[in-house]
Amino acid sequence: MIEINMQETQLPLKAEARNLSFFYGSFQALKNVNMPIYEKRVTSLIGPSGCGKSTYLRCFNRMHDLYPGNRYEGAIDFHPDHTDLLSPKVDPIEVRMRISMVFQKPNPFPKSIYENVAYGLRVRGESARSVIDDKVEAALRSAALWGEVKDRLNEQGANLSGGQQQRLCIARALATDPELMLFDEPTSALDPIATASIEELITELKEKVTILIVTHNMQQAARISDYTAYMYIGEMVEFGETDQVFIKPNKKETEDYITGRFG
Amino acid sequence: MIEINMQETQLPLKAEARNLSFFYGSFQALKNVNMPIYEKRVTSLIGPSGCGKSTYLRCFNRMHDLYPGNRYEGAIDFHPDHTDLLSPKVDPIEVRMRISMVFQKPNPFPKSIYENVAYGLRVRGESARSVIDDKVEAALRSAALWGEVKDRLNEQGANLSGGQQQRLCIARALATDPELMLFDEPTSALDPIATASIEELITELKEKVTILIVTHNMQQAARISDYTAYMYIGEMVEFGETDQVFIKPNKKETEDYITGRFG
Amino acid sequence: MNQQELQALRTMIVAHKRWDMMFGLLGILALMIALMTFTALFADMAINGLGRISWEFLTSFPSRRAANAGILSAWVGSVLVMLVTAVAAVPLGVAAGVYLEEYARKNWVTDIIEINVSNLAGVPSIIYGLLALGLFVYTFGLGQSILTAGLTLALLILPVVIVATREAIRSIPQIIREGAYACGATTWQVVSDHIVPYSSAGILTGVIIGMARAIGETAPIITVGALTFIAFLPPAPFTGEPPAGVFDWLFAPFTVMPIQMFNWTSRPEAAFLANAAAAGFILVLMTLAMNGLAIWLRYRLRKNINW
Amino acid sequence: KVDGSSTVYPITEAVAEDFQKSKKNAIKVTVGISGTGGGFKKFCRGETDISNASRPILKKEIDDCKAAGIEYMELPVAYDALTVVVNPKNDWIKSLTVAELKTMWEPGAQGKITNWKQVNPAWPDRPLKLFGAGADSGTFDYFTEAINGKSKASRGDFTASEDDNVLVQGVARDVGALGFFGFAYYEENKDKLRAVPIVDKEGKPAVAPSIKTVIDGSYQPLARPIFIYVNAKSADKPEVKEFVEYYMKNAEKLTKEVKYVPLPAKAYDYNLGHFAKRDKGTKFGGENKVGITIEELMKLEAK
Amino acid sequence: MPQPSDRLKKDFSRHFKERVIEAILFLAAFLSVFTTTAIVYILVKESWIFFQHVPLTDFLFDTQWTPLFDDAHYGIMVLLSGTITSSMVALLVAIPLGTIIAIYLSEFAPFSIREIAKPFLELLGGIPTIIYGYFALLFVTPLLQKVFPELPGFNLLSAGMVMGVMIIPYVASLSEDAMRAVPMALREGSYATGATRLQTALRVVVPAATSGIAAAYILGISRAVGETMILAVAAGMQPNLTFNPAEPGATITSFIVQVALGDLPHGSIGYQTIFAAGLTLMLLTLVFNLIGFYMRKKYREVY
Ligand SMILES: Nc1ncnc2c1ncn2[C@@H]1O[C@H](COP(=O)(O)OP(=O)(O)OP(=O)(O)O)[C@@H](O)[C@H]1O
Ligand SMILES: Nc1ncnc2c1ncn2[C@@H]1O[C@H](COP(=O)(O)OP(=O)(O)OP(=O)(O)O)[C@@H](O)[C@H]1O
Ligand SMILES: [Mg+2]
Ligand SMILES: [Mg+2]
Repeated sequence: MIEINMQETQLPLKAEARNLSFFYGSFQALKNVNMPIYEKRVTSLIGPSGCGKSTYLRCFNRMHDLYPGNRYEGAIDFHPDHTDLLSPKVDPIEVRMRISMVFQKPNPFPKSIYENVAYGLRVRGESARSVIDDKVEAALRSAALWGEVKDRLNEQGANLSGGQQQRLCIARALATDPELMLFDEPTSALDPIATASIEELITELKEKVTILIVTHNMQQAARISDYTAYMYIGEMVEFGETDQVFIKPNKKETEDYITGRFG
Repeated sequence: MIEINMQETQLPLKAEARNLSFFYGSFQALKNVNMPIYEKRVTSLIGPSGCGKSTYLRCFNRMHDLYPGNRYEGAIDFHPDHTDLLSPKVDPIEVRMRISMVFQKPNPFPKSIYENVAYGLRVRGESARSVIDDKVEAALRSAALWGEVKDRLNEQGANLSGGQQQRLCIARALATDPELMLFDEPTSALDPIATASIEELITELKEKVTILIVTHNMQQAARISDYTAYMYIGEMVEFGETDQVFIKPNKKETEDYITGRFG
Repeated sequence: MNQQELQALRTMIVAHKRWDMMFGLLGILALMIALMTFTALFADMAINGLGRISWEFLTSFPSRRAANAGILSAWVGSVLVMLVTAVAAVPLGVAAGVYLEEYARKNWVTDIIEINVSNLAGVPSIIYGLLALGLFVYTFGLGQSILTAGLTLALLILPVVIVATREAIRSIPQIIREGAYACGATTWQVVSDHIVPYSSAGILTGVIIGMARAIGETAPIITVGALTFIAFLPPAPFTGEPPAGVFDWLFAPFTVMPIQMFNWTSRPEAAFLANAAAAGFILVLMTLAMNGLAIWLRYRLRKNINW
Repeated sequence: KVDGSSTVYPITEAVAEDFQKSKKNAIKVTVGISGTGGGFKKFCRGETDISNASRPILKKEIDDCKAAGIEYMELPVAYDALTVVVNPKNDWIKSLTVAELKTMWEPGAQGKITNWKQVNPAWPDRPLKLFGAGADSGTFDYFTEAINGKSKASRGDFTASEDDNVLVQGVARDVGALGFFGFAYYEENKDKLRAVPIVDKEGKPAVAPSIKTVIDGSYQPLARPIFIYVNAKSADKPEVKEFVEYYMKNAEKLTKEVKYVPLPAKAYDYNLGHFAKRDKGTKFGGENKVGITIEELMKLEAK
Repeated sequence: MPQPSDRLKKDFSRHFKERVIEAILFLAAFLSVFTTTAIVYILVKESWIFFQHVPLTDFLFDTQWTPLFDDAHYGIMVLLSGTITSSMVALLVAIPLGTIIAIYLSEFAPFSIREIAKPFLELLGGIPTIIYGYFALLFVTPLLQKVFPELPGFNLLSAGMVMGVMIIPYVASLSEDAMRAVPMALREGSYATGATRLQTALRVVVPAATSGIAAAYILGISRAVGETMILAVAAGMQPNLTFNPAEPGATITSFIVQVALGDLPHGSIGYQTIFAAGLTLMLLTLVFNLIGFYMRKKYREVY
């Protein structure tokens, strides 16, 4: 089992995975994962490709519900109301309204840039044009995209460059003021400037929302996250404060992984 | 205009862009780009999102020919036979057979893993099972994927994780022994281990082929490339040996961009 | 790559491109066969029928004298029946397609529905007529009316619309759905905001093909009681004596273009054959006009949506 | 409301057209073509007022009508002369006897009689191609009864079509062809076809079909009457009554106009009388009768 | 913002609304099952009467089909052979031509040609089938006779071929849609390896669109099996037990239409045959569809 070592255990939790297992049909992609997520902190998830990071992330907004044959075990306790996100009694739509997500591949809708960002608001029944206008602009600004697209809000989202598309998706996720945001390698398609601005944005967002981010870029994890978890083949090998995980990991595996990269 | 400063100008060229401009309909995405590509060297292309890196790369294998309304101006001189890659007289298929490409978003075919890699060979009319077997294995090994998939070669390529898919696409591009390989952010979806192995692979490949790579990761550019070009809004701002570009760039803009990131 | 290899490469490409060329020619040829057939048929109808096409032809009722006979009741009937068909078949077909793709769990119920749908596509149209006669006319008491005919044809083309809808929906990348669900959308929101809009081009193809078939059907319509000689029009809303309600026309007796045509083709007098050709010509024009909107819409939609 | 046979349709259509005009569209007449069988089905359910029929009402239908309490008057309206035609290039046929036709068409001929020579050794060695009405039609029933002596008894290997124009095409294209269909189709395609005079019985003269020969009863046995049936209850409705009377008064003229063979004028008078008397029921006893002349028919009707 | 604890409760009104919508959509989908059930009910009910008169063995194994003749035979194989033969011919025309056209339009043709050609192609499906029938009879058959002088004037071949042309839009238009829906990224991947258009089309696009193409084929096949008028006009309506397309033949559908709109009394045994024939056809298409269904399930590709 994993050991959780941290200094400020008194921090309020936003969510907590308890004995979480996940199965794609008969293939077990997550094995008994336990992990706290602290409120208004950035937690990053690192690990080799195929280790189950995306799978784990997608448990939080019940994305796996969309496909038959997927099965959760265990629980994700969501604070402050102690809802078990994985409970069949909990409506996945409520879950997704409170927890938004940015995917690994940018997936703008084949709609205009404006409508892409406004979508989350429309889903929530917002129809006042002025409110939507404001939120769209704010979200696009936060996603460092406003300058580039402000004159072409009615163009198709797909006409943007790869990086612009990803920022568009971030803006979409931001527009609805979620409590927890899931990022699945959000900057893998971005250039350094955009990456920097997204990182900055994440740091800013921390004031308001809790963030769980999957990244391959260990420097990024080191730079922006307060906590880091290292996964390996479906298991949570190590979790701790970022500094501690990067500087003095408890596990040999973690160290190997990190140094194999940093060394 | 850009200044090209380098020490070993005597190096043989593999290709050379001359006054290359490119238009998406009426939108000019590349403006008068001049740039040499040296044989058996790695040239990397950096620049902010939307500056035209992908557009530039896709000129080399005439990908833009697939869409109506796209227009090239200028020339890309391809050595040793001095073919102008952009000339309407030159067959784009010939160009693509000699120059292979790995895309920004992984795009495996809805076929088995094996068939995905074998595709280029089949297109070339290869049908001997043993030859294909060998080449597929070699390509998968080079792409650091063999270990993970050797037992499931008949599974669908789409069942792999994002990073695995990208490596699959690299294997596909490798299988046909191209003269020049274009990589459009090949490691943006990869974890550090896979990234390292791809970087290693690129370094190895240098012995045989010329490589042009777009990357957002400046450390990666610094690590693997011999030459670096910095683009900004369709223009080639600076081109030079990597060390020189990163340590002592000629242009203020380049320095800003690099330090904005490194600092 | 040395000159020799390059030469070999070029030879191979030339060979490959020869296949390409040949297929291109084959494609043009195949297209030509299809289009020439259409043109030939259309031109033939035009040559034989054009002499008969006039304002009078469009505004007269059937008559024993070929020269006086017109298609007023027929084309009005066809238009109204098609209206009912479209209004019934499109929402039903799309709803069924959406259900099967987005809601249904993949179990035996879905399998049965799926097999059923494609099976229905192969049921001869006359059987639909027999079914509708029993069901709509006698059981539901809708009478031998425009409504019955429209619903019958709607049943007939439903499989095409459903299949087209399903295939169009299937081609929407999963990642788009995920994006929408991740925004907190309910299934219905995903369907109405994304699935249906993005698949509408494909749905329209199904509608176009289906409606083209429906407008040319005779046998089932005769079975449910379409007439051949009818010298009055269905009541327009709020006209006539006593004033008709908005939907009275739904229950009016009627005839349709193909019936008029079939009747004329089987008449001995040559003049009626010209009438039939003229009616055929107008029928094709009607099909074109009816589908024109759908075709234009599809054209617009397909330009915008690319994965 | 009229429905039924497509054979009778042109006449009824013509009547309906003129009737509606004469009433200044005050009365709405509709005519459908769901076939004699389909027409009777609706008729016996009380859905239509008048049924067009290319054959007399049959047993089954009589029973149905009776069960539903529907009574009706049977009114013959015209003759449909079945015409036997050959290709104009056929130069070996001058006339045909009923016996020769029987050789060609009887059930036993199936697969055996495939050559003109087999019918009559004097005829050339040419494949014999037969064309005729579909087995579901009144025309077919009548023809088989008249020629083979038994309704529906026929060989099966001939080209059938509901659409007589198709048969016209078939015969017109094939030198070895022989077919039968309504007189009107021959009239319209005289340039492509040749009608064969028919010898009814041994010794009688060969008679070619024409309006005259049909009316005077010499074209036998291939002239058949066609009917309308009027629902007795509907006949009390003034508009139906007027329509039927209009029908009988104008039938002769209109029948000719649509190229059918009218009955003699007095036959229509008989019908009117009939109709006025509400003389219900069928005179055919639920089956087809063959080879009746107009005279006989009138006698029958007068009974 | 309400208390989070409230927010996460299931929203009952929304949940209810979703359920209602799902139920409505389910009903729409289930309509097809209902329709089938109703059709099967009608067919079985009427066939039941039929099979009380005709032993099943006769129905299946007799080699003659003359239900309306005096000497009645009920060998459904005869009609089945006609249906299968004509459908095969139609498919041999429609599937290659339709697929080639689809590939051509989707992968080869310039944008403008594609957008113009497709609507016209779809109009092919909107031409009344009787026109196709005459086209087969008067144009295609004589043309074929130039090549094969032995060909009879009415045959399954020309009818089937014209039917094939008629269903081209089903195959071509729906397949083209399916191919067009294949993401560009896949094509780019293929072209980037140096593939030609044809290689890309055949090796990447077509396999990726298999499910849609198969659906198009199945609709096309179904349409061919259910087609009526073309065969009624051009194939001769001659019940032959043959799988040779160069012979005349009759099919189940043309038989059904002919009888349903003919002069036969409804409720008679001859009329009842159409239900037995319809049931057979339904079983036949069911077999086709089951095969198609399992094939598709097996080969469905995801992207
Ligand atoms: N739909 C699926 N069905 C079956 N197995 C799956 C499916 N999706 C992913 N897997 C498998 O589950 C494991 C975890 O996949 P996951 O996508 O979570 O990896 P990841 O850590 O996100 O990798 P990457 O960094 O490459 O995105 C992998 O072995 C993968 O092959
Ligand atoms: N198909 C297209 N039509 C019109 N404009 C386009 C198209 N594709 C790209 N562009 C525009 O061309 C410019 C260059 O795009 P390109 O994809 O080359 O950027 P990039 O440098 O690769 O960016 P990234 O790092 O985000 O991938 C951008 O402004 C983009 O919006
Ligand atoms: Mg992942
Ligand atoms: Mg790019």
